[in-house]
Amino acid sequence: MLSADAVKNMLIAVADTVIANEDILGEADRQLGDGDHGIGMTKGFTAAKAQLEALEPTSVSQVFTTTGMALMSTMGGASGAVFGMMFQSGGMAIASAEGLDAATLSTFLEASAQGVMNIGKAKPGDKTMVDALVPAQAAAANVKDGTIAEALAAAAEGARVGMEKSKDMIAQHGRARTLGEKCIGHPDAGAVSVSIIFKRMSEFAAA
Amino acid sequence: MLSADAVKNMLIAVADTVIANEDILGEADRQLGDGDHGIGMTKGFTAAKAQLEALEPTSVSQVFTTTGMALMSTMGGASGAVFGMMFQSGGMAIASAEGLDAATLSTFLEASAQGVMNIGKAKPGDKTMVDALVPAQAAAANVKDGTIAEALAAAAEGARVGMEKSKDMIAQHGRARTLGEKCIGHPDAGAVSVSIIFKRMSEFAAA
Amino acid sequence: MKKIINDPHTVATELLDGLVDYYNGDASLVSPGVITMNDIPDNKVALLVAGGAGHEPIYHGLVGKNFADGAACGDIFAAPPPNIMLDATRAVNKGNGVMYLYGNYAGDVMNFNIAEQLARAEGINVETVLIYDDVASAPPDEKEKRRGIAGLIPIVKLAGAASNSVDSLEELVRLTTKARDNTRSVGVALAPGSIPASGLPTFELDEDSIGIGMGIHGEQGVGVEPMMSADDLTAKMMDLIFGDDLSFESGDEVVVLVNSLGSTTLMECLIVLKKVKQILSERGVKIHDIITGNLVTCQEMAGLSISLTKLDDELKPLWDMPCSSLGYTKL
Amino acid sequence: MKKIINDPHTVATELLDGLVDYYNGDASLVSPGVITMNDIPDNKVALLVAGGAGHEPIYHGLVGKNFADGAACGDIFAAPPPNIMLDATRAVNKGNGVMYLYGNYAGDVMNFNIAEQLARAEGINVETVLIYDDVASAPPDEKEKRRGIAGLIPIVKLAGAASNSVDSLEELVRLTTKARDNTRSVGVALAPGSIPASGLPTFELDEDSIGIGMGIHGEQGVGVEPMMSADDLTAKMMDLIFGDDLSFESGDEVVVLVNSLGSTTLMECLIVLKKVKQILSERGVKIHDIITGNLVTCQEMAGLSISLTKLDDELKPLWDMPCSSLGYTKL
Ligand SMILES: Nc1ncnc2c1ncn2[C@@H]1O[C@H](COP(=O)(O)OP(=O)(O)O)[C@@H](O)[C@H]1O
Ligand SMILES: Nc1ncnc2c1ncn2[C@@H]1O[C@H](COP(=O)(O)OP(=O)(O)O)[C@@H](O)[C@H]1O
Ligand SMILES: [Mg+2]
Ligand SMILES: [Mg+2]
Ligand SMILES: [Mg+2]
Ligand SMILES: [Mg+2]
Repeated sequence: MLSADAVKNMLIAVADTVIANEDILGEADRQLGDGDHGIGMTKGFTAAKAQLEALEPTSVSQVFTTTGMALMSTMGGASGAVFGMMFQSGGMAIASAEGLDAATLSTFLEASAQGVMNIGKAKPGDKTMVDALVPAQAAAANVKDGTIAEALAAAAEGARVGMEKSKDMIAQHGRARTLGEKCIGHPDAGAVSVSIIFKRMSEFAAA
Repeated sequence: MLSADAVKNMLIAVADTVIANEDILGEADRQLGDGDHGIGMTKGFTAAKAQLEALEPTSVSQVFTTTGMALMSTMGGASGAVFGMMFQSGGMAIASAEGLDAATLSTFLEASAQGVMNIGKAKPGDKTMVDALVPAQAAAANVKDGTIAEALAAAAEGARVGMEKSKDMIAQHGRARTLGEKCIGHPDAGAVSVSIIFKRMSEFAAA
Repeated sequence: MKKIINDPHTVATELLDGLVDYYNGDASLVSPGVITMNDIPDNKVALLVAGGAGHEPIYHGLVGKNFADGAACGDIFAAPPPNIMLDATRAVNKGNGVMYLYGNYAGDVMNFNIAEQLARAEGINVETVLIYDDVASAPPDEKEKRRGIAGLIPIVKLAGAASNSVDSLEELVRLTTKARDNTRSVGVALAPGSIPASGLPTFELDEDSIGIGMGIHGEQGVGVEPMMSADDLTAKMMDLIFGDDLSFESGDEVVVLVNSLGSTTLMECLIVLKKVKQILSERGVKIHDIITGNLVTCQEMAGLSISLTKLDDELKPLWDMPCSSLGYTKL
Repeated sequence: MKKIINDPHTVATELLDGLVDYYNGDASLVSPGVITMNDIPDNKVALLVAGGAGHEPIYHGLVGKNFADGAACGDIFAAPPPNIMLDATRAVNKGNGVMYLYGNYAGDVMNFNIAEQLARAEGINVETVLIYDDVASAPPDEKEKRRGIAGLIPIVKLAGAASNSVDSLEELVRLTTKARDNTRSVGVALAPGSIPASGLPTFELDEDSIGIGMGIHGEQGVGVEPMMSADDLTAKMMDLIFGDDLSFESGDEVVVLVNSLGSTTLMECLIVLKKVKQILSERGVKIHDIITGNLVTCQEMAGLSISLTKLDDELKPLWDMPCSSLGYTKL
């Protein structure tokens, strides 16, 4: 089980990794969208990192909602709402959790995916970050009884596979929608972000 | 000596020829200007022809001023004023003439060139129709004592040589001015018009 | 793509600073991304518009006298986040409620729905009217899928007038909803604009093609056709409007908007307007007023849209009320 | 070059028809190429503007309330002939004289000088004020060689207001001359527009270059430079204006116009405006009012211009008079 402080450090590490991947995310969005996903995520996670560093967390829930609010209040656009909600909804669902264990992660991810789909109306298969988030949630649900490291490893692998699968999908939302068949072969940029986020969490928990 | 009726027929023939050369004039203007000189001259000479055909002329002066007014009132732009004035000023200078002989042509051309330079402020060498009109006037002045056919032949040759020389000039007026050295090698479109006009007059008088 | 900017990443904040300068004392930047009029009267029912930057003069350039009280402005082509919308809500709220009025785009709806909830939690009375005037973006029975395009101009103008004459938020919502429901638009695209940050085109289209009904960011329309004459194009666009579920009959009175999306010239707009007028005359539809120019743009995109707003006895006096903003001024 | 037109050779007449439609009963086409307001009062000192088409909204789009009484409109980029100007002169003349106000271009001067003589021969009292605000087109001691560019907007606006308050042509000429002499502009070009008849570009310029002081048809400026930031560009343009013979000192009050030549966005105009304001503030020059948008264009040309008009106690109330036209409306 990860303490609130550990989760804080984990999310700071995630922020650093997302920021370090700005160009990769931008390039992914450039294939299908307007190329600004790296800029947007960097903006959001720079703010999140600053707020997390200043935080003396009283709960894991608070760490996640702080991250969510930081993303939501600085990024703007569809992705600001979606990525903000990913942390915000998940965080609110685990308000009473003492720390982050595999079961809590599973609760977090279920609420997270639900929150994102509620606000964004995207379904799995629409070629959005939902296609990485929902498989991450499903994979983590399968190891509810394992360690948090095992659960995060499963989530990361689920997200990665989902992101890979998004390559074969035809976009139903945003600018990529008008590309039709042409978007096949490229992963969704938001799905790449989700995959990067869980990969880093998993690495943190394993270390 | 050409009668007013003969001058009327001569200018109708000129109008037909100018109209028939629309594409050549357009192409000349396209090299250095905006490509609309053929369109403009066709518009002007179509109006002039219609007015001349309806005219029962009482003097050669009237035939020329009718032509000048038609051009000036339909073409617009710098070239409408310039080509209108070419016929208008010349025509007004020969108000008392009984017919068109070599001396009258010389008077006409002197006033014509002066009128154009007064209104347009272009000097010889500026790469405008003045560079065909002034040599036409000078050549005709040398055969003041000849027949009208000889005088028009001289004017036509003067205009042609002047038009050819305009190829070597650098434009000082209009759009071509910004081309600088690049306009060398191309004749001025208005000079091409002047040359065509006097060539047709000369052919008419010789026939 | 050459542009007269300083830094592609700061264009949105810089243009907003310039916009406040434009208002020259009449409006202020009250917090980042939020521009409001300086003299909103106490108890006024407030009108708040919002959206991404890059489509100037909308939305922030619609702040003005008898127009919007404030605007929340996002980055280029991106809705502002909920907290900016909340800041704007607080700034325009004078105790009698705030109406949100904006175009129906996913990012905007997400962020502003969150803002609406946050504002309500603070005790501010907020209602939303979504603008979806683009008939080419979804069938009439799926209006909630339609995009908001240039028809937002007459809608915001009428809402701005209404907001200065009503005494309740409910009444403003009613009148604005009527203005919205009485407005239909259709656009065409000839060439994309460019994204300031990347210089890349917003979409692709053949040199000889025209996208009928295409959205202002390049969203799908009803078909790509070979380029055609202004008259044929206008007739086709008017047919799309007339084929929708709002009737335009003899005796009806309308406001016409011919909007350039950027580099399409006023010359072209006027040539289209001529045909619009002829088609409306043949139907017996009376033109009460006309707007034309660059009102809802997407950078230097080429294309235009036609919008019709049907007026009734309640909307007409609202239309006739003078107003003033960067986007549209009426004497 | 795709354009929304019917026939490249009839764009000028079609757009004028569309313009009359735009005025929706307030103005009429009284003879070919001539648009005038319908309600010019008897004995009004008349203001007539004129020029070629293709630069919309000028000049014909400046006809309006407290603006120009009429306009003579030529073909694309060509002055109308003298007889059209004469028809326009007759139409706006209400017995108290007509002032011609137009940009200093050879074709315009030639045709309108002839018209002026013809009108005078008919007993109509005509005076001319030439607009030459472009500081980059000739040195201050050769003003008669300068081009008229976007500064014509404040000049015509002030003249339109003056024409509704003076009782003699001489007084209108005096006030307009003062407005003209108090106005300076400088433009920059990024990319050409296209000629409707041929589809060809109006001039050529490298993709990475900017023409400082270039005219709106591509006329020579003060130099072609590598593309630069909006702030540097604005500073350079302001230096050109300040380096001219009209002083702008602390305490002076000015109207600022940032004009897009076509496809340059309002976003860019606002970013430039921000810097203009900063530079003026540093000098202590007070901004009385601001205009920005597509006012003097050359089709979809990219580029913009900055104009400053210095107001005094006589011009300021004229500026503050409301006015309305397609080109510019002030509440
Ligand atoms: N409705 C939605 N539901 C879920 N995810 C979405 C939705 N809309 C967009 N996204 C995600 O946002 C990503 C794009 O983010 P970004 O480029 O930052 O924003 P924008 O699309 O405004 O340029 C997409 O790749 C997708 O994963
Ligand atoms: N100031 C002037 N003096 C004499 N001729 C002129 C002058 N300005 C233009 N022209 C003539 O007009 C011609 C261009 O005519 P045209 O193409 O019809 O008009 P525009 O230049 O308005 O497109 C030039 O080739 C030149 O001979
Ligand atoms: Mg974006
Ligand atoms: Mg993007
Ligand atoms: Mg021309
Ligand atoms: Mg020409």
